[in-house]
Amino acid sequence: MSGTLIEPRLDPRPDPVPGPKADAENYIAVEHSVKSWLLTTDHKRIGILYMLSITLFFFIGGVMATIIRMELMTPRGDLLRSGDEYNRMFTQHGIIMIFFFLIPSIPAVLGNFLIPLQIGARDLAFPKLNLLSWYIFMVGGMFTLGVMLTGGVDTGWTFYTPFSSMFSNTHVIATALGVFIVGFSSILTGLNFIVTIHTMRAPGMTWGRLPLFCWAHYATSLVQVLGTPVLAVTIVLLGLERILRIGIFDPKLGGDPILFQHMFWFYSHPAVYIMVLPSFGVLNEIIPCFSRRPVFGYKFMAGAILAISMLGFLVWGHHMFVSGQSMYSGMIFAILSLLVGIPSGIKVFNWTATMYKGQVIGKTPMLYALGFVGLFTIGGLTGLMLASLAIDVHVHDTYFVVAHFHYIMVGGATMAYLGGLHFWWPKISGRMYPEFWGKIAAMIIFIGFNLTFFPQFLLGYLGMPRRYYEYKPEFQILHVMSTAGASILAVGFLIPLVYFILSLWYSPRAPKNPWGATGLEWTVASPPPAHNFDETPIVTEPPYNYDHDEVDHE
Amino acid sequence: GQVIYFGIKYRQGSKADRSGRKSTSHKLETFWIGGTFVLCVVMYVFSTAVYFQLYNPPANAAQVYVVGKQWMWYLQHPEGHRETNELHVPVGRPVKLKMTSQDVIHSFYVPAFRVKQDVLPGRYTSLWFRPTKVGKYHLFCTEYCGAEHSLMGGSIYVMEPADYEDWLSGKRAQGAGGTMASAGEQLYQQHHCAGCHGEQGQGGRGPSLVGLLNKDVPVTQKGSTAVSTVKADENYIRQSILEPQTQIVAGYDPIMPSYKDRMGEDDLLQIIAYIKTLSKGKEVKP
Amino acid sequence: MTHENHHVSLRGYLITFGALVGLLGLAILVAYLPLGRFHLTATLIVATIKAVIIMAIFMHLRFSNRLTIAFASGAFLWLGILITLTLSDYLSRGLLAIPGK
Amino acid sequence: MSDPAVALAASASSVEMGDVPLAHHFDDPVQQHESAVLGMWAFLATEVMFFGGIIAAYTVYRAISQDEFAAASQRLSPALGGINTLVLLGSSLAVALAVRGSQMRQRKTVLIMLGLTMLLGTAFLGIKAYEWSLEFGHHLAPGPNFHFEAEHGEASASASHASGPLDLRRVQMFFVFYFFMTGLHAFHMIIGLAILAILFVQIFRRRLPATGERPVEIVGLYWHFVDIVWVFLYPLLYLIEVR
Ligand code: HEA
Ligand code: HEA
Ligand code: HEC
Ligand code: CUA
Ligand SMILES: [Cu+2]
Repeated sequence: MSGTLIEPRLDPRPDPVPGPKADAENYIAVEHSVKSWLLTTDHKRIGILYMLSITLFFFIGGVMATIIRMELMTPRGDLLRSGDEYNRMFTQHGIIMIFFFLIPSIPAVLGNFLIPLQIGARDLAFPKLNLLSWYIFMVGGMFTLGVMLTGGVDTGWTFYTPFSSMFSNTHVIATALGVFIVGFSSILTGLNFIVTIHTMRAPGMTWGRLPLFCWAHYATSLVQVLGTPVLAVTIVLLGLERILRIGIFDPKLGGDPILFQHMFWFYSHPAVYIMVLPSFGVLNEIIPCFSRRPVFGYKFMAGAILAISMLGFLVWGHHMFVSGQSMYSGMIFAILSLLVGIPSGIKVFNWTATMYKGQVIGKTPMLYALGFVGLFTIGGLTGLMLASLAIDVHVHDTYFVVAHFHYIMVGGATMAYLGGLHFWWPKISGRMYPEFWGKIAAMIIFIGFNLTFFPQFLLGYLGMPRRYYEYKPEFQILHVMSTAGASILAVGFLIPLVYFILSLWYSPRAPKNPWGATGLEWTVASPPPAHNFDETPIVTEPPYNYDHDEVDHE
Repeated sequence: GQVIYFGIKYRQGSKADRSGRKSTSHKLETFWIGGTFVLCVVMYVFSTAVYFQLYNPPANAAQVYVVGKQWMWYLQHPEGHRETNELHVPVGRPVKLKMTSQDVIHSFYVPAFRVKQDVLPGRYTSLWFRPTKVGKYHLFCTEYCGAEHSLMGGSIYVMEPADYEDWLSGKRAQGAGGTMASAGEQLYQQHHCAGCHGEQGQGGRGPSLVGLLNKDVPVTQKGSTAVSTVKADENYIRQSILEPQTQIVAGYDPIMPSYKDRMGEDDLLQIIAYIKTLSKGKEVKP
Repeated sequence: MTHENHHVSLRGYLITFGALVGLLGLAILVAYLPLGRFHLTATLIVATIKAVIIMAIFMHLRFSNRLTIAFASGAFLWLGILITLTLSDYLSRGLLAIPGK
Repeated sequence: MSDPAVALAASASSVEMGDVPLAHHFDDPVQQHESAVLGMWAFLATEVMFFGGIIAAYTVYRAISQDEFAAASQRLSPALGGINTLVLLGSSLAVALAVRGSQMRQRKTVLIMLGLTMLLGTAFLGIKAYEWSLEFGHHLAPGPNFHFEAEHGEASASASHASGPLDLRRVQMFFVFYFFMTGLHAFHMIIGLAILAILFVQIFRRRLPATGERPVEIVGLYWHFVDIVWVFLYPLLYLIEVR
């Protein structure tokens, strides 16, 4: 993509020779003090800071998930002392995983690290704002963790009124405040990305040449900027009602609880696309690279991403089909929700088509990518079932829904995040990861995942409601299967953690471009120098130019 | 039926996707968009039609009123008698429910009948079903509503019309048999008092009820923090059950729900009679 | 956005201000008319005109590139989505003879 | 989104066609200016949605309880609100002139106009505070002390729409929104004033060049936005139906 051509190499074996660049140049080596990390404005270092923090949150959320699963092994409540404790557990699991892990995962880690590199810029448009976002994130995160340690919250991650505003006697306000704070971090990151992608592109990096990873982040950022403030104001209203006991949502005080749901989902449905669009971006880089083919239908891919982010704002009512919303709006939201399937379908089909007649190389990132496509499709199609009114009436708020969103968020987005992490790990750390263990872990995760969540589809279909501390004995077999799967899954998630850390010392150094991939980020050393590019690159080629004869001229 | 059909169809579809059978023509994009659109519309039309049926009750349906509250269901038959967490209906007669909640949002869900509807405070929502097979079916609350959400369930008994008549007359006759206190004990279990006050009143999240009668209880009045002492006479107990929030026993959270609309005076008398037996020094193991 | 400055003349600004004040008067006038339910529409139209004027001239949107204009109008479009779809629920409640639907 | 995208793509590719690769590193003033302005607009989009959320909630309740909202709104003073609108429009003009001054490199104009803006902004807050104190005095603040009686008797409310007595909870709801919306707006004003003050001092001390239009322009954009919010709040809250 840059002036220097990269020969697409079919040899998947990484180059074991240490990169020729002197260590002192790269962004990790320029300075070592803790202070230099905490006060850095380098987008790469901020990416690393995010990576450390969200990993922490992921494991905290994971431990909570494990406790949930253990509790659900038996129909009676036994592990946790009361329903209250269980309720706090899944609430905090949901809040941590969504607001503190998945929403910032790909954008704040990989996006931060890669967007400037991919568009040929030295940094994001507002580096200080970027650092500020991280601090806001940490303040919100630590605050929320503190609240959870000192009593927690039990409203479900959805904070439905009037339970949350008038009945729950846990720390609703404090938790909401934590989420409120972290929302600003999300907004600022999105703002930064939007401006960066608009104004910082290297010469020749036209919109038609922008890597789809950047397109995906651009769309994500739009959602963040336009959606998050509504969540913020909703939370403030909730807080006001709870503190001052003045009526806004509580029917006793003349309010309408459904309004809260409207406002909450106006953000939270688009938020699911904040979580999944960046994964699309990652996939769009990995799949062409390991299929050795230009991505199929670039324009449609970019268009689909934008379409999803726009349509995503029009469908929130599908969470409320049985809530007492009018049937007519149920109908409107249902058809709009189904329409989201069309651009999503474009993506899935185009990935498949990209692989078709390519040379598919089964490296770890590609395994994750394939896992994503399969699991996302299942998750997405069950999403369509949920969007079909009559089906939703039966399975709403059952484990069917739980399975649906874990398929997309764990099987989809988390897998994509891991895939992306493997794909760019050589670039980020300057070291290769152990391929063997990588593949093993990917397989374990895939198997464990399906064992955990597939039974939950059945559970939900049989009528097992969610957020249940105790359940009817006939559901036990499937619950035990799910718990067994979850333990396999936990092992699967531990392995990469271990080998990523070990690889920093024991793995061979990574060359500039171990995968023979296209993209500006692969033209700089691994790890990249602090200022990214010695000279602003000039882009002269379309993206994903893996196949010189078959360049997509559309 | 439809659900299973879609489920199987699409799971197979996803496998097909993974094997990558598509060709590379650019016209495909249009085809995909068109194809998925058609599928969408088909799903939509079917599901919406069913959705409307699901909520539009037939004219001859019998009306049952439902009140949800933390954490129980309270149902009243057209004939006037009430049930808690249980509903007996004759097979074949459509039933429509008119529902509301006293506190937070609940959701009335009978998986076997494929029906669900949130139950909102301050508003009526409705639902109907036609029981077609005799049996006992689960009733769940599926909108998260607090501590005992997972226990807020019960059963729907679908009976042969004859059995139903028997049950009805039995219900009418009831109240004659059994002492006040044993009826009270039943109520105590039925209303889940045991959830907080222990199986035998020994206490838990709520204070112990053993030996309560005529004891001096330290309480705080609503809206203040000062502790005062009141004598626990029958009136006090009655008020504690009907309006627990007015006087809170010191050291406890004001979590006890009000039973104002769920216990008649007769019920109250019975339950107080039962609590009295507790004070007579019924031995309770810790 | 190129670097040339698009000066609006002082007079231009003053005229704009005058127009805004005039619209304010109109808004108040409209409020006193017996329009019944149409007050909302009427006053909102006036307010929107005012907002557009402020954005176009005071905020230089008239001289900005299309990108900035897109951002500005996009924000209002989204607000429109929020309000319309939410209201679609409230206004269509009770159209069917099914309680709660 | 596609139009500006195409436009930008076109301009970018024209650069590519040209011989001289423009140095597009971060410190390029054009790029920096563009980024800052775009960033501010994106931020304002966020703000629109922030106020938008609450305006949506307001709209819903107003739609389902029109009489209550109309009756409650009678208690506000359109005159005071109108004066405030005028004051705020004036301050907007002042900022616009400050920006103009900075574009024309007239340091003195910039300072005077910024000063005027702050003066008008403070005046607005003063009037607002006075209004609030009146409303508190009339027990219109939501909460246990809230007290409301339809002014011209029940008759006036039911006369127009004959829909029975007012739901006082919804009347109170109007005041919840009134206080929250105006409070939030005032909060934005205060932040704006603080930023203006800093800007003023820095320009005055020549820490910042008055001629550098960027900071003045950015702050100006924010201030105009706050003004626009009020332009909507005024009819929504004060002018529902004046009798
Ligand atoms: C990353 C997260 C994510 C994503 C991407 C999605 C994507 C989708 N979701 Fe999901 N969803 C959640 C996270 C997510 N969801 C969460 C967290 C909840 C629960 C919240 C809670 O209550 O706690 C939820 C709940 C939820 C509900 C409410 C269920 C209920 O509570 O009753 C519904 C209902 O319509 C729904 C629908 C959809 C749809 C239609 C999509 C679509 O975007 C899916 C599109 C994808 C495809 C369709 C697959 C690929 C397409 C093809 C292979 C082509 C073939 C297609 C056609 C035939 C059209 N979701
Ligand atoms: C990004 C989002 C995300 C992620 C990644 C996960 C991950 C997991 N989730 Fe969760 N989940 C949600 C988002 C997410 N979840 C949300 C939003 C809800 C709804 C909450 C609500 O209702 O309000 C929910 C609810 C939810 C429920 C339903 C609870 C209920 O309704 O009663 C269950 C039950 O099985 C569950 C399980 C799991 C499991 C087993 C994992 C696993 O994938 C986790 C695997 C990870 C680890 C296990 C950590 C790594 C390993 C170690 C640290 C090893 C050491 C530890 C041990 C071996 C103990 N989740
Ligand atoms: C959700 C838990 C909960 C349930 C269910 C519950 N209680 Fe209570 N109860 C409490 C708590 C906590 C207190 C102490 C605080 C208070 O006075 O409100 C209490 C107090 C009381 C008191 C006053 C006791 C004293 O020592 O002064 C009586 C009597 C009582 N409950 C009876 C009942 C009866 C009868 C039922 C069932 C019909 C019941 N409770 C159900 C939690 C509960
Ligand atoms: Cu009632 Cu859950
Ligand atoms: Cu959704």
